[in-house]
Amino acid sequence: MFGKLSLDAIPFNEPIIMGTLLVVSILAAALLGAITYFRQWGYLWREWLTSVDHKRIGTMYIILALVMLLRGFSDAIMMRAQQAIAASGNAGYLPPHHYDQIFTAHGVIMIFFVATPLILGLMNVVVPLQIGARDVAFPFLNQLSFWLSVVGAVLVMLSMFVGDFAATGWVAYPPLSELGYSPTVGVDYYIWSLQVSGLGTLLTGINLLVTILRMRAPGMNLMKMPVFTWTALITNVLIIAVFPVLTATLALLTADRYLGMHFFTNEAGGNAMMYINLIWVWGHPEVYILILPCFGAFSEIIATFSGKPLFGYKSMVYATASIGILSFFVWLHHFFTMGSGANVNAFFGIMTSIISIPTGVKLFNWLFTMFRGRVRYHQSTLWTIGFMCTFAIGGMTGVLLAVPGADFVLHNSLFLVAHFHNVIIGGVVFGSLAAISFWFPKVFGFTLHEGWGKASFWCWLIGFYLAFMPLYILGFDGMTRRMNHYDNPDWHPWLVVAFVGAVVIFMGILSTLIMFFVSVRQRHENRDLTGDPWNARSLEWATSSPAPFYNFAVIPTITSLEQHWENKVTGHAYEKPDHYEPIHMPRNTGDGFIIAAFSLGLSFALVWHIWALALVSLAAILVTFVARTYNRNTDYYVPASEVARIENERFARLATITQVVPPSLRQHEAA
Amino acid sequence: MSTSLSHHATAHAHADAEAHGDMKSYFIGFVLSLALTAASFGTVMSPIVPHAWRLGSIVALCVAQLLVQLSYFLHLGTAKSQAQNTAIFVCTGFLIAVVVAGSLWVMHNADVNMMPDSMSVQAALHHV
Amino acid sequence: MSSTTLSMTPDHATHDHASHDASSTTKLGFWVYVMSDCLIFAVLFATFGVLAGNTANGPAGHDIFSLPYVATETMLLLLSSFTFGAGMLSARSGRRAPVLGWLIVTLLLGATFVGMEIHEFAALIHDGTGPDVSAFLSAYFTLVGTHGLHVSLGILWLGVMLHQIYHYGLDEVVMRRLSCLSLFWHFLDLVWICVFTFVYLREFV
Amino acid sequence: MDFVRVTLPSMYGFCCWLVCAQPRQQSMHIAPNQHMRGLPPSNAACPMRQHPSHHVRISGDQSHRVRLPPLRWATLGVTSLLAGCHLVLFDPRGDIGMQERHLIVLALVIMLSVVIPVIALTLFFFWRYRDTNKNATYAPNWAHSTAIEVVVWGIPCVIVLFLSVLIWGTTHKLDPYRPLTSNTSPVKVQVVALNWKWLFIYPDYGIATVNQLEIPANTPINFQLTADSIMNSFFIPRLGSQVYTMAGMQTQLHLIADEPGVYRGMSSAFSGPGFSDMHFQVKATSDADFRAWVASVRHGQGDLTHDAYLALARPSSNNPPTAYAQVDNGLFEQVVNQYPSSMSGMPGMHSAMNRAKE
Repeated sequence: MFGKLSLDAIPFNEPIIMGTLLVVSILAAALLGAITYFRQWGYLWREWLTSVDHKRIGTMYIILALVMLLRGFSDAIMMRAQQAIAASGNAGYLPPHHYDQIFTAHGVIMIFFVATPLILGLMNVVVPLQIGARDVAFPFLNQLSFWLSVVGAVLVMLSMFVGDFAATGWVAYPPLSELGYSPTVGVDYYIWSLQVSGLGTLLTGINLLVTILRMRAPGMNLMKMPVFTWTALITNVLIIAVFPVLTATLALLTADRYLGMHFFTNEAGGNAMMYINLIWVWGHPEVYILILPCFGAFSEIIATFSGKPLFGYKSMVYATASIGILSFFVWLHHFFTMGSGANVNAFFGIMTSIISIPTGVKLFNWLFTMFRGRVRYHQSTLWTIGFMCTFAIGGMTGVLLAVPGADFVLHNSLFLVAHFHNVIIGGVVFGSLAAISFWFPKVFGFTLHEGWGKASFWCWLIGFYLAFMPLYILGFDGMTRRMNHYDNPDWHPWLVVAFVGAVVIFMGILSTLIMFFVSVRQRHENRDLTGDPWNARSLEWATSSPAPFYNFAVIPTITSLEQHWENKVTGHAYEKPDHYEPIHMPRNTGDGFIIAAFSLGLSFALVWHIWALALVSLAAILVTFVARTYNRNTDYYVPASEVARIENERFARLATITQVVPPSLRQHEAA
Repeated sequence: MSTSLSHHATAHAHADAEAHGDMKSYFIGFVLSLALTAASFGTVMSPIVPHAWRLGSIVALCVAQLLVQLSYFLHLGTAKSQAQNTAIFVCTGFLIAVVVAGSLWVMHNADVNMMPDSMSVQAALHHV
Repeated sequence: MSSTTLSMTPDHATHDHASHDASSTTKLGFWVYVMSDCLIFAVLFATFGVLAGNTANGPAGHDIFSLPYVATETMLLLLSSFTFGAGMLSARSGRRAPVLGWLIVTLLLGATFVGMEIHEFAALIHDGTGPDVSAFLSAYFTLVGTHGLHVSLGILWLGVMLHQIYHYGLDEVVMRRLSCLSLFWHFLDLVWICVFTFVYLREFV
Repeated sequence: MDFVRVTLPSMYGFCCWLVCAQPRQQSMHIAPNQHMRGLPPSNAACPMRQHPSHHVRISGDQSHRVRLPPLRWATLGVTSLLAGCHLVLFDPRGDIGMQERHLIVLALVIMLSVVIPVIALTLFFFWRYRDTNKNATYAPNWAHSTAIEVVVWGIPCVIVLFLSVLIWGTTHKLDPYRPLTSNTSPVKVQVVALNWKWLFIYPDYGIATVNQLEIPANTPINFQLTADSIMNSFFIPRLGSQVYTMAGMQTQLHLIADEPGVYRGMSSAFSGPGFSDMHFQVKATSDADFRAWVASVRHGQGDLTHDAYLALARPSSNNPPTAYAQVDNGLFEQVVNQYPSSMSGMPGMHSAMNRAKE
């Protein structure tokens, strides 16, 4: 009845896990108790769990990412501690079978449940606002996609306390990930959490692509679209192009493990190299999916805080598009050393070096955006400068690894580990934290605390260099990745420095959390009354902060690339429209949450081979989905009077501010 | 309520009839598909086509039938209303070509490089 | 969403304009989904291409395939494509009864196709040449099986649509979903054309 | 803003300290278990390791390195600055490793010539055009300059063009499947990656060892590699390239040790719980010592029969270095062909191998 599930699935003999379970249960109990005590369940269900508003779904994505960042980072610091101790005969505190699960979970969580939700959250919040749309094209699908990602994250967290997680590395190469060599449910947890959250990401990709293609404000052709929306467009094309490859590849591995097939097994003609090939056909475009929205965010931030339009908008767009196309021709640089022929290695090496051209161009364009500007030292500008310096180093080591001759000795070394942390922390983490502090007021109506934001930046920056420059050096010293213990005393001092770096990064995360806490406490002093706290340029700053659920009372007509800035300069910003139309908005629904809950039941049942529960959950999903197709009451009209009431409040507030448009702007108008 | 709506739908329907084809085009598409399918099976099942030519011809017939289906049933074409779908299909086709051809090239090259040495299997058997 | 909202039916014009956009947006979204499904089949075809020769100690393709059987399956699917097209035409002219007729025929043809496929698989497994025998058989079962699964989902969807046509008539929402289903059904034909060429016919070249 | 103005230069200085000034490592002492750690006894002065051009040229042709004199001196300058002589990859002991080090340094120099100005310019612009600096020119609407666009696209294109030529040449030159040109006849070694230890078979001498690779110096070694089940990667950092070892497949690698010494070999592809212990010791000796070693192994005991292999193949780690005086002929081919993928394979053989192992 319970398939493979039994009481001894819970690792009672692992003190570390049992301790964590205790702490997590206490925190969960405290959280649920507080919600019950303050009687917030109704509010949560009405306003958040059943919300289809793209801004709320985007916010929830980012909350999910920050929570999973804590779990992913604790894996990281446990590994750093283990490697700092386990030198020359000392076995450290983590036996291999636990350590191997930790580095696999670290990779999976950081890529799929921190970086991906961060960029999906940012795109969800910003894209509709930047193109003058009321919501995404398919609001219900958006909600369903989010809750599917949450189910994936819940599965990974569950695997810690019930059963185990994969101990194969985050890309789970066969034959190690096959049933013969990973007999436990670990790899199954890995497969089903990635299949469920991967489906969510694919559906979001389709959703946002159609939103960008079809729901731009009248007059906004592609070359008048803000740069962040351009990077989002290319990102979503990449998501749609490669997430099916991930789904299919994991399905083949599932067929091997569940139905005894022989796609990647050693026996009966399986070919493990095909898995390696397919997983990286998805793998490399995936890292461009993660980085491109952050490039877009940096472009918006550097232009806003330099008080100048982004330098070379056209070449930024061409660079982004060429990165999108070229990213399908480079995947083999992840396995130069598998034994492919020189022609194959050389082709992919050259293609990988070619893709560094558009990336280099983007860096130069940010540089010349600052040139002859008035750069304001806001925290997101510090993140941008930290990014530009760190990413330049990361790009350099990347091009070095693109040379097959160099990769033959650097492959799978700590040099490689330092490289991809360089570009992911330097790019995606710095980019997301910068974007969060940049667009936070647009969602919540008040700005984030500057002091703690900058403290977080310096801790992250110094912590990063302390943690990963030693790894570059260890890579040159021949240390490979995923080592539980080592016997070479030369490596030990560098690994201690790396551990110190991890502690400093922890202080960075702590500062970010404190920043949120302090900002919420001081929200009344930092209210954003005009809706444009940074005197920014693109359309999302034309509406009020926090943006009303319908985003724009009247959809603006676009004539320029930087419509909001243009309006400010020509004095047409914040003009009160003469009359309002009823607004067609989607209705909140619990269906997305319910279907996701059933999919949690389905995937947990599949992991533990509880076939009855699996069938019941699958049937429940189908029934809920079909039932929704019979629901014809999925949207409503906000009466014009209601819109007028909200807008009048806004314009009343605007009237109280003496200089809605900064005086510096006015001079240009006169000049 | 539904009758007025469906009446409305009919007026609406005529507007984009051309874009979605009519009975004649469906029939032509069907017959063409049948013919191409028969040709493909015939190529293989009957001795008419010499062996050397067979693979090439069934691939050509397959591509032809795909184009027939795309234009007659899926209504892809250069007409304005279909342009976006056609463009998206062409991009996906290009992407599929890259993924499939790239994978086959990489895997073929890898299999050739990983082939066990000249010592044939029989020779190894001899030593067991 | 905290504001009080009343559902007010606006005048006809704005409603109609919005619904036309909604239907073409939905069709674009569904077409993009179909393209992503193409990618899944691309991976399955690439894997089949790589593993087709690995028959290990199992049979090769030409030992277990029967072309007449496949030809029949192909005819069923082609016919179902035609009947679905005819159904769509009568749907556009707003006549409910013929639509139900054509679609029921399409459903039966599809069901027969899936039945034949299940029969073929069952026979193979019964003869001891199931998917767990060799990489070639795994790739064959998975590629053809995934296509069969898609046809079955199409049939399930068709069943729901038959009920919705019966229940709601041919309004915009039903027409929108029918045209999405028509895209899906014809797309299945495209995949099957590649399947019978590269999986079955290639073995007998 | 002074907080930023103070920390900015210090941050930049910190980066320079990290990259340039390598702290002297105290690991140069000669410890008794020196051989265990695979660290070569090197003289205290540790002069910048000269490129072996003055040695007897092993790899015949001279054309393999791109002749750019000024860049070459910059390369050597940066090497001594950047690497210090104790980092393994910057202090190789094999010709393949030498060429790869040169390639790494050359690529690093090219990239640094772009990255350093970019970082410097970023920090400079960030400081120069700060909003409190009113005498810096402010061009609020300047966002386009064709000249800059040409340079911005041009420089990376030129660099990548040069890199591509470099990649094409060196990838073919350093292809692990390419036999080394040398006038001494190569020694053939067959490598089998077992679950968490290495088996080395010397087919021409009929002997085998576990976790201990003896090779003659200045002699090309032709490796044929496979794995028993889980994938690994065969890597000797001091000697150069690595290559994957996979079950049912045979990969090749050609390395050479330029001088006698004891080097560390390892697996650099994660392969399960015993992965961290999967390292072995490479001892490069003179030709005479190698022949003496082969003779001593032949006279020792240990017979690696088919069944002995199956017992050895069972998962274990930290296997002490052992030697086998005799080896079944064709054992390596049997291991490679234990997973037949097509009808022509040996059905009987395959099931016998696996059943015995369970």
